[in-house]
Amino acid sequence: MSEKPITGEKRVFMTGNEVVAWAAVAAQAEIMYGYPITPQNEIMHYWTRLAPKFNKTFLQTEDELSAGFTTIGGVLAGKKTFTATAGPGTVLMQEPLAMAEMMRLPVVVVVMQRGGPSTATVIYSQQEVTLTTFGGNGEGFRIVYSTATHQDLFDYTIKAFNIAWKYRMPTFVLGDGYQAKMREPLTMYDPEERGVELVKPEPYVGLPGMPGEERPPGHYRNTYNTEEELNEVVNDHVKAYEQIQNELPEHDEFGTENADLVVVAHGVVARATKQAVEALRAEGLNIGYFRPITLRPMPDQALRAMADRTKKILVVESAQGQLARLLKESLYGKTVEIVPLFRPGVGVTPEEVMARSRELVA
Amino acid sequence: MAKLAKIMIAGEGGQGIQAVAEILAEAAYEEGKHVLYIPNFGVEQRGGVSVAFLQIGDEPIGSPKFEIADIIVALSERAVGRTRQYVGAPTVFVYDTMVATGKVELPTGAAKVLAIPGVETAKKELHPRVFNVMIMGAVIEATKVVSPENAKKAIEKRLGYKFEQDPKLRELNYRAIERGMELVGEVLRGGQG
Amino acid sequence: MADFEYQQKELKRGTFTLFPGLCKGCGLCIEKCPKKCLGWSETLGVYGMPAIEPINKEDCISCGVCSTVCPDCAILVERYGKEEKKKKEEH
Amino acid sequence: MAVQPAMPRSWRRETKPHKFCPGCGHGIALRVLGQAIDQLNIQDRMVFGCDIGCSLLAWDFFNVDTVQTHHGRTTPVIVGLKRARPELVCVAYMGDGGGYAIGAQHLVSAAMRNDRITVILINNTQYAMTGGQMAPTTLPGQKTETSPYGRDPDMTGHPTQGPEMVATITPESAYVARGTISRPKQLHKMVTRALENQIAGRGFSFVEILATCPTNWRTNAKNTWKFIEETMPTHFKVGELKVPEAFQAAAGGEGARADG
Repeated sequence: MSEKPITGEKRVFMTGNEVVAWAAVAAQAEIMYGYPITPQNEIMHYWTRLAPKFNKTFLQTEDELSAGFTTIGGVLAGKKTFTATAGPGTVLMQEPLAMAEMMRLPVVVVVMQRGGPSTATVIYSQQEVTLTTFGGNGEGFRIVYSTATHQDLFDYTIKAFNIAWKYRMPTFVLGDGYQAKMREPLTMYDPEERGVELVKPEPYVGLPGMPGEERPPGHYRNTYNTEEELNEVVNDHVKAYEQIQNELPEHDEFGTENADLVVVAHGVVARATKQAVEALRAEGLNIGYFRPITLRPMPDQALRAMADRTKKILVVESAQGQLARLLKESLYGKTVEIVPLFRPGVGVTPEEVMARSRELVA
Repeated sequence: MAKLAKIMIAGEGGQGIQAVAEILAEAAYEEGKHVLYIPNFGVEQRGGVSVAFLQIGDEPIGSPKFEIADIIVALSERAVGRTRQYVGAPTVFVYDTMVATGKVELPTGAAKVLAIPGVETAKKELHPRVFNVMIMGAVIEATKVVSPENAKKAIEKRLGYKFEQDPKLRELNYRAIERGMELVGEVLRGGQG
Repeated sequence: MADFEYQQKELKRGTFTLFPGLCKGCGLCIEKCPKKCLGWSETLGVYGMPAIEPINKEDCISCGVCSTVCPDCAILVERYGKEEKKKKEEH
Repeated sequence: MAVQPAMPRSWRRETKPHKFCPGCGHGIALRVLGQAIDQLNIQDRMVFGCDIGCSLLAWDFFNVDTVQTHHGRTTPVIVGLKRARPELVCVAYMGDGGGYAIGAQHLVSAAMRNDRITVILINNTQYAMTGGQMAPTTLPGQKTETSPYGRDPDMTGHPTQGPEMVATITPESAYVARGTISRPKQLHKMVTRALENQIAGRGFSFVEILATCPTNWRTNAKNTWKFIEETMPTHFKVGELKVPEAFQAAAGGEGARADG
């Protein structure tokens, strides 16, 4: 069967995990490798139901190390492959992902954040930001999209495959337990019908021709003999990442013109924040909203411009300052006051954001 | 935010809480409303209190998490305890008369606290299996988030294949919705709380 | 592609070729030779250690064991064909 | 034309002499593998995966597409590759530490799933690249950097019986053998069969190869041979452990036996 899984625009009502599976199908992903961990399990459940209908496959591996490394194998073979994980699974996944960074492998990973440290809870947390952006023993040569809605999950899962294969960088869709488990409406579509070009994958190995005679053999490694050799490779990566930093950052903002306060949040927390800021603005308060969509690279330029136009920033997150750390790095040298509203491992309500915001502009 | 209904249904595993929430969510979605449904928090997917968080409104829904629910239906002692933190001034708190109020403290500060004889009515008048559908009727009456007709359609969509085999089941389910609505209607009119 | 330098010796039953640029002087071949006809050479191998050479040329039966146990493909043993054998005997 | 060394066609001459130490068994194992690649004519549809540890030194060894992975993770990379491109012949090449310690779960799981890949594992009784620490395969009483008084099996267990384990957990279509670099002809047969079994799509194929490590064993040539030919076989029995019927039929009932 090769019919398109989705034709036309289709309004649906489903869980975030189901959205991801559909989006991966729509993005023409070919193989998923995965290992069970809540709250991402249903991505595998839906994928295994959809996959055979569209000539796609799945392998349940023995652990997340294997899920990451088999995904790498699939990418080397030239297939659009992906995996999904969470929490302690994201920790184990850092080993293959560091390898993907070093070898510039376009693996796509969907992270549905759990609470932490360790096993903690299975829902609503933003405590995997540091791990997803800068995990591994490297420099964070990764691309991370933090989604807030089911529409985001669909759009950015498709985008993740395109960006990964275009820039040859490991690319993440960073959701959370809420998004994974909750149901809300969204519009699904076939990306090509909307004019979104799907970047074609290319094999690293198994190319035509006799290696060493008709073509050079593909020799891929992540171990180097000398410091200089490694330094050269890393410098190349740095250069490639500079291009990414110029081209990729995405954010959403409103009301940041000469604001008394701008509330910054990402992912699911941005929903409560947006709701709160809208309500406060309706009351006549001069408060703005800023949501980084890419957490790696951060939208540095937009953030710095915003910082020049505001008196205070309130950072809201379901973690103890993981977003704030990224934010401070982006705003290095700016004197704007940054005030935290950290709720690690627990959700944030619009009421809390409103209350804190009122205090800050009073 | 005015027209947004924040609903919380809680009970023991096996009481059919999530099925009710799902049908309600589907019905509201089919009506063209904005809906956000979260089945459970926590690791308590096995052996814990089953909780459904449901938001239904006319505008896109923001935060999935809310502080205060507009309506809470708690169907066991543990469920009463689990939902208490979501009770506030606007909350209509509905619990089943089977809940041993001696064992658990009912919330204070709600707009209304209502007891409905759900388990008992289902057992005596209908069938224990449609208890949850009756509860759905209760929620519909208390919130008006969907019309009874659309709720019936949603049930039809979900259980239609069973109704084909046994049309009596359809009637039983429909009666359960109506009876649930009546129960809440009665207590609301009775002015308890 | 550069060729490897080699030293070739004509022995009773075949030619013995050593590629000093590949020989690391491990000596596995010396120990494994069933006729004990290999020994250390004046020539240095790739890591500056003595390479090997046939020292008991008369005893070599060109069995090729030395080449099959060489981890570096530094030894090539080629047995004479019938023609070459005849030529040798005539001399 | 000048006389050429008898390197397999699939070897990459530009990277020779290879990076392994003098007397290292990897060279013989990789020559045997190269010969099998030539013989089966699979050089242009092969992927060679090597691990961390000494095996990584083979990252540019062949004129074959090669991926060097993380310690113990060559198996899942090759599994992922093979699942994505079943037409390729995929080999995971690793040491005893990578296969039996840090990557044991991958070896076990790939074997149990009967993944159609070939795993070649070099057993030289210790972690060689990192300087000679105790490995799962270290012999009782053997001195290593982390068992300076000799391995005490009471405290640290007995040498891993890898092929025996793999043979136990795989179905009949798997091929499992233990060879030694001291018998290259027999080893050649085993490696060839391990590849053929994959090419035929039958099942998981596993060859453990007893290999020399004079550097860490601190042995001269004589004692190197003595250790691999006399000492190691007292714990590691060389021979085929599992041969699918197809091979037995083809060989007229004769497999490459222990003395082959």
